[in-house]
Amino acid sequence: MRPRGCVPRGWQSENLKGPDRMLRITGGTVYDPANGINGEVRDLDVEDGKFVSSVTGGRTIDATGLVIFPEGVDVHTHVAGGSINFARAMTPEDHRRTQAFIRSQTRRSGLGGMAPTTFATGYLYAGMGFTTVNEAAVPVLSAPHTHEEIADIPIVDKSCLVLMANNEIMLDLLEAGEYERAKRMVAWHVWAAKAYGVKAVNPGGVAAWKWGKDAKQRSEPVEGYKNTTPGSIAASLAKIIDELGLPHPIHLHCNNLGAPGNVSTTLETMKHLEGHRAHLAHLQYHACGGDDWHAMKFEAAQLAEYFNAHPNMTTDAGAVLFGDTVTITADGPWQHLLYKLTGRKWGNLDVENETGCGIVPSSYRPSNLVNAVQWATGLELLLLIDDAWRVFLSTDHPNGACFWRYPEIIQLLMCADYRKECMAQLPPEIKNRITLPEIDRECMSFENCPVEMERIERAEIQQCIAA
Amino acid sequence: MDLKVIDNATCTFCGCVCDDIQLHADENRIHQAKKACVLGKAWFLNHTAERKYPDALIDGKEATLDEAIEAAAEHLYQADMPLVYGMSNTTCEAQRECVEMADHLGALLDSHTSL
Amino acid sequence: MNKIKLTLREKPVVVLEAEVISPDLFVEQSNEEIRASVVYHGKRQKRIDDFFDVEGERSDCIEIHGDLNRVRHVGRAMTRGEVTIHGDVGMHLGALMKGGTIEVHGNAGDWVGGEMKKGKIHIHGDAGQQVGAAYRGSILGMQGGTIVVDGNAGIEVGMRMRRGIIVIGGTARDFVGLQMKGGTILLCGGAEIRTGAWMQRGTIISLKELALMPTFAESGAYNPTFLNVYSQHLQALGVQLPYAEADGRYRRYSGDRGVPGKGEILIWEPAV
Amino acid sequence: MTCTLGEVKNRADFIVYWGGNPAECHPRHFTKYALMPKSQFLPRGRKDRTMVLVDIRETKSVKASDVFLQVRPGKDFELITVLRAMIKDQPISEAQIAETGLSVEQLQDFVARMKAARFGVFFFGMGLSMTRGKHMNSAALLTLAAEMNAFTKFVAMPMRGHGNVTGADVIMRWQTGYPFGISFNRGYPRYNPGEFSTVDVLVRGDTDCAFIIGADPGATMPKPAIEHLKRVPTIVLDPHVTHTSKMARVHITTAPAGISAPGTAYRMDEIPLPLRPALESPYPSDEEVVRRIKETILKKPDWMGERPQMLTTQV
Repeated sequence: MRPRGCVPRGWQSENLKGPDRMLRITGGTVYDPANGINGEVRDLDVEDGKFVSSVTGGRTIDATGLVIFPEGVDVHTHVAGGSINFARAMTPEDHRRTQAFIRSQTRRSGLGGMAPTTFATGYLYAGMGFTTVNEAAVPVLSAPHTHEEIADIPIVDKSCLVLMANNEIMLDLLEAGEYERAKRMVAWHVWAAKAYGVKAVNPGGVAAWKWGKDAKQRSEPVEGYKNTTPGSIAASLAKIIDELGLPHPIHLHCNNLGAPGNVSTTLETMKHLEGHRAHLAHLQYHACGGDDWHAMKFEAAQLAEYFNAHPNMTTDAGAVLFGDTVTITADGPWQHLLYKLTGRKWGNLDVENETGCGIVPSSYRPSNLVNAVQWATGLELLLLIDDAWRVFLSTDHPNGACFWRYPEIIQLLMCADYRKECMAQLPPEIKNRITLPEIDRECMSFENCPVEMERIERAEIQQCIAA
Repeated sequence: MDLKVIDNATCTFCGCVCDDIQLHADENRIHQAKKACVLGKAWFLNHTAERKYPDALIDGKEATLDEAIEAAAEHLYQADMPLVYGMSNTTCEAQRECVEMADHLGALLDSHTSL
Repeated sequence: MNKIKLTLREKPVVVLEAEVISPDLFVEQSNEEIRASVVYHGKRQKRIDDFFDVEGERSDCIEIHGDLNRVRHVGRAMTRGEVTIHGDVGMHLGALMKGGTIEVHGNAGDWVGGEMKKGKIHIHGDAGQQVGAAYRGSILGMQGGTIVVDGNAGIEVGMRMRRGIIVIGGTARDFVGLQMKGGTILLCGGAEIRTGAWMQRGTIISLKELALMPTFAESGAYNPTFLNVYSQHLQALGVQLPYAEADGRYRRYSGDRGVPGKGEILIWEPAV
Repeated sequence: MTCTLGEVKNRADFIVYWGGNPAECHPRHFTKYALMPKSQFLPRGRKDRTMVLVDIRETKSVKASDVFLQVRPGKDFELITVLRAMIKDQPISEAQIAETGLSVEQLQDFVARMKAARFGVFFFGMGLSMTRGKHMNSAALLTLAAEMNAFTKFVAMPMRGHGNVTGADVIMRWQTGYPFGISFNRGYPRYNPGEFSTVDVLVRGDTDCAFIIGADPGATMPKPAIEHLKRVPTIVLDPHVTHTSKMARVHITTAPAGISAPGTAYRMDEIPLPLRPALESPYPSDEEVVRRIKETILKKPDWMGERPQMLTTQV
């Protein structure tokens, strides 16, 4: 009985000897854009985790009637740790109405829904052909908790990013001009949290939130500081991360999330980051034009244009799908605003020396203009950014939608007719606010696969269960 | 006699879970619990490593650990609606085992919180 | 009329979860299919006929005999037909129900008509806690239909209810109409404490004096005209609601100001 | 609406203990986390903080407080609801306020202090959560804290007793989605306190075998619950032979956690901390014994039979 990690990813392990190092997958329909394989039925041979021309002996998997494609990687999701666990506690009504996984001899029981339980998270991701998920927000203090939960997510590989941009000790060091010490601080935090990289959420804004305020402008000093601005925090962190040689660049959640007019903040931030690698998280939420909620429009085209010209950047879409979800982010100020807008339940969890995390159950409705524009913007970003290697599919699970709804987004990207069908349900005022109707591009799985392929060079083949 | 000193020991008596206690212990008992409060001191000093109780009891009679584990498993397995309860004064590692066992048993699972 | 009769033969040792006892299912099932329906005795899957004698088939009229206080979820989410129980019955009777009627000649457990949308439940004995209430975390409790309890009821009657009528013939315990959002609760024998706590809208009528929360304010005494209509409606259910000015009047309280809410509590003051 | 104790230590200038007696039940809460520590934002420590104690009687904690509000027993829920109204400037009459055992002036002062705070925190104890109204009393205080965020920063946190009860809560949540009161009898977790919570289950006699670890219900539960425990086979794991052990069919002695068994425990603010045991025990740890019982059960034929992988509609 293997309750945890019940599908052994044996062929990848260096410890295995003899025939266990070999694997043969026969009869599957293979899609591999990087190598120009478009729906061929063929056999694949794997030795020590790498494709080879042939193997003798070892295990054989009959994949007849199944699709074989590169693994999915979710670069930005919230599946483990204090905040998602707080969200689980807040939404028993959702657990009751969602899908239930019944325990078997090899699987633990679990619940899906807006905030799935750890075991269900692993089963659901694996069922979609994902093999790697990245928990995007870990306060260093509760990192041990996050890792305990991660240990209970079966099948997929997990990594996490440690939150840094509101750490008072680091802000103090930057304020004092102690750059080298700040750099060592970051290195220590990455080590202590056993993280893969660094996430910066609403730089300076959360620190201010702890006094019930927010950092709105990128160029104004953060509450309690003289020189340190949100922009300078982001730029310093990007530099530190590049110098430390971390594999993942700064993972930045810009300020003013979801607020009308924040596209200017986002563009300004991108300029601050020139010369460094950077990953801009859930870009959809940072693409709002207009001055207030009524004049709100989205500026995906403008962002995409800048983005296309700057190869130092990667991003994920933070797409939105209509339906119920629970929003959970380390951006406490935005959550409080959302609570006031929706009047629904609200949870908030502040952790010393870094984060304030808000949790609000909410729904996205096609009849709501702002939601409709958000929906379109997420798709526009995925369609308008030319280099598919630099834009990732994400919904910032569970904020924009739950991760197990990714197939719906993929359908929307691959089929312009289906998009038109969905757009017909949007309110008429949406015209002139979005560019989606003018986009005919269809991301064929071959031509420009939208599924993440960051690690395709060491692509493992994930058996995708057609059902 | 030299006492073993353990720094930053953690007290689990109350929900504060103070993790800055200094313990001075020999093989059998803890002699000092520095920084601990009255309750914490009593908690640390009252436990010993002595064999005060039998390993296990079945129907009130002394039994071996193996026998008791076998008997416990059989009772739980045979029940139509077993209950797994408590989990306050124990470690997270044991709690995880309890949840997994309850899952496999199809049991009721509850902690002190519901009291 | 064609009827299905279940008689409890074997009393369950632990809880018996029997959401399959529902007119929606039985109406299409043969006697053999009904007998084979899966019930859960604790964690074990059993057949209905392990516990019940079953007479009749293909009917949405079900009659049950025996002490069913360990049998839960009877009539869950039913949309039609009749269920009559001669004896006590366990939790979640008629929970999530959308139509039909349930009558119990005995007592019922907790969550009678929990989150129900439509239909009618009549308990001739006492009911447990959370009559017509919301389950933990749900925003809405009962959203329509009628529940009549001739005897007493436990705490949190009509918690978060949005629409519908609940009548408690005896005394209710604490938190009647907790976080109520609409609908009507009639308390013939009064209630213990915290009646109407955190109510947003809706009406609680009590024929006995109530100890109210400090966050309710008295706002006059009158004989609301809508009560005539209500009274006639309730008469059909066998409930007498006084409304004539000659008999007395209602003191009106509004609240709960802690929310702040616009609910009302009417307390009957008989003419001297 | 919660935060870590470090946040309280660093920032909270307004601290309310409600229905608890930290001086005697959580003695180091004052000195280590909440009241005394100096911090960057509160450089003068205790002098920069205001402490209000709300309780039904004078306890030793009163001495540590700046303001003591003696609420009439059983009126906590009413008092919190009155406060909810007062922060929103809803009119409440003097006579109505008097029902709570406190005066208008006392409450006006309290509300003014709450609103003037930069960072307020409510700690609530068993005096609130275990008295009439139970979870609704805690819910009331959490709601008040949430509503106070319209004016200033406010959080609320339960003062958990019982060692690692927080750990149980946290683990059950990530593995099952629910914090307590769970049933797996349908093969997946379901939650319903009142139906699946232990005291109710035992009083109604809904179980036919009990496994008890790290608790002594024999000493704490109501009599009908204990009577049922005596009727069914009960298995107890405990470092001592307890009241419950004496009525149990099987008792297994285990090493006490944190004294001689290693592992992790969660603090009341859900921060996991490692245990550093000082003694070697002659007994096995809880973890080892539960694992061995589980493994013994898993060797027996699976009782569940054929079930679907997944259900889209739950019961």
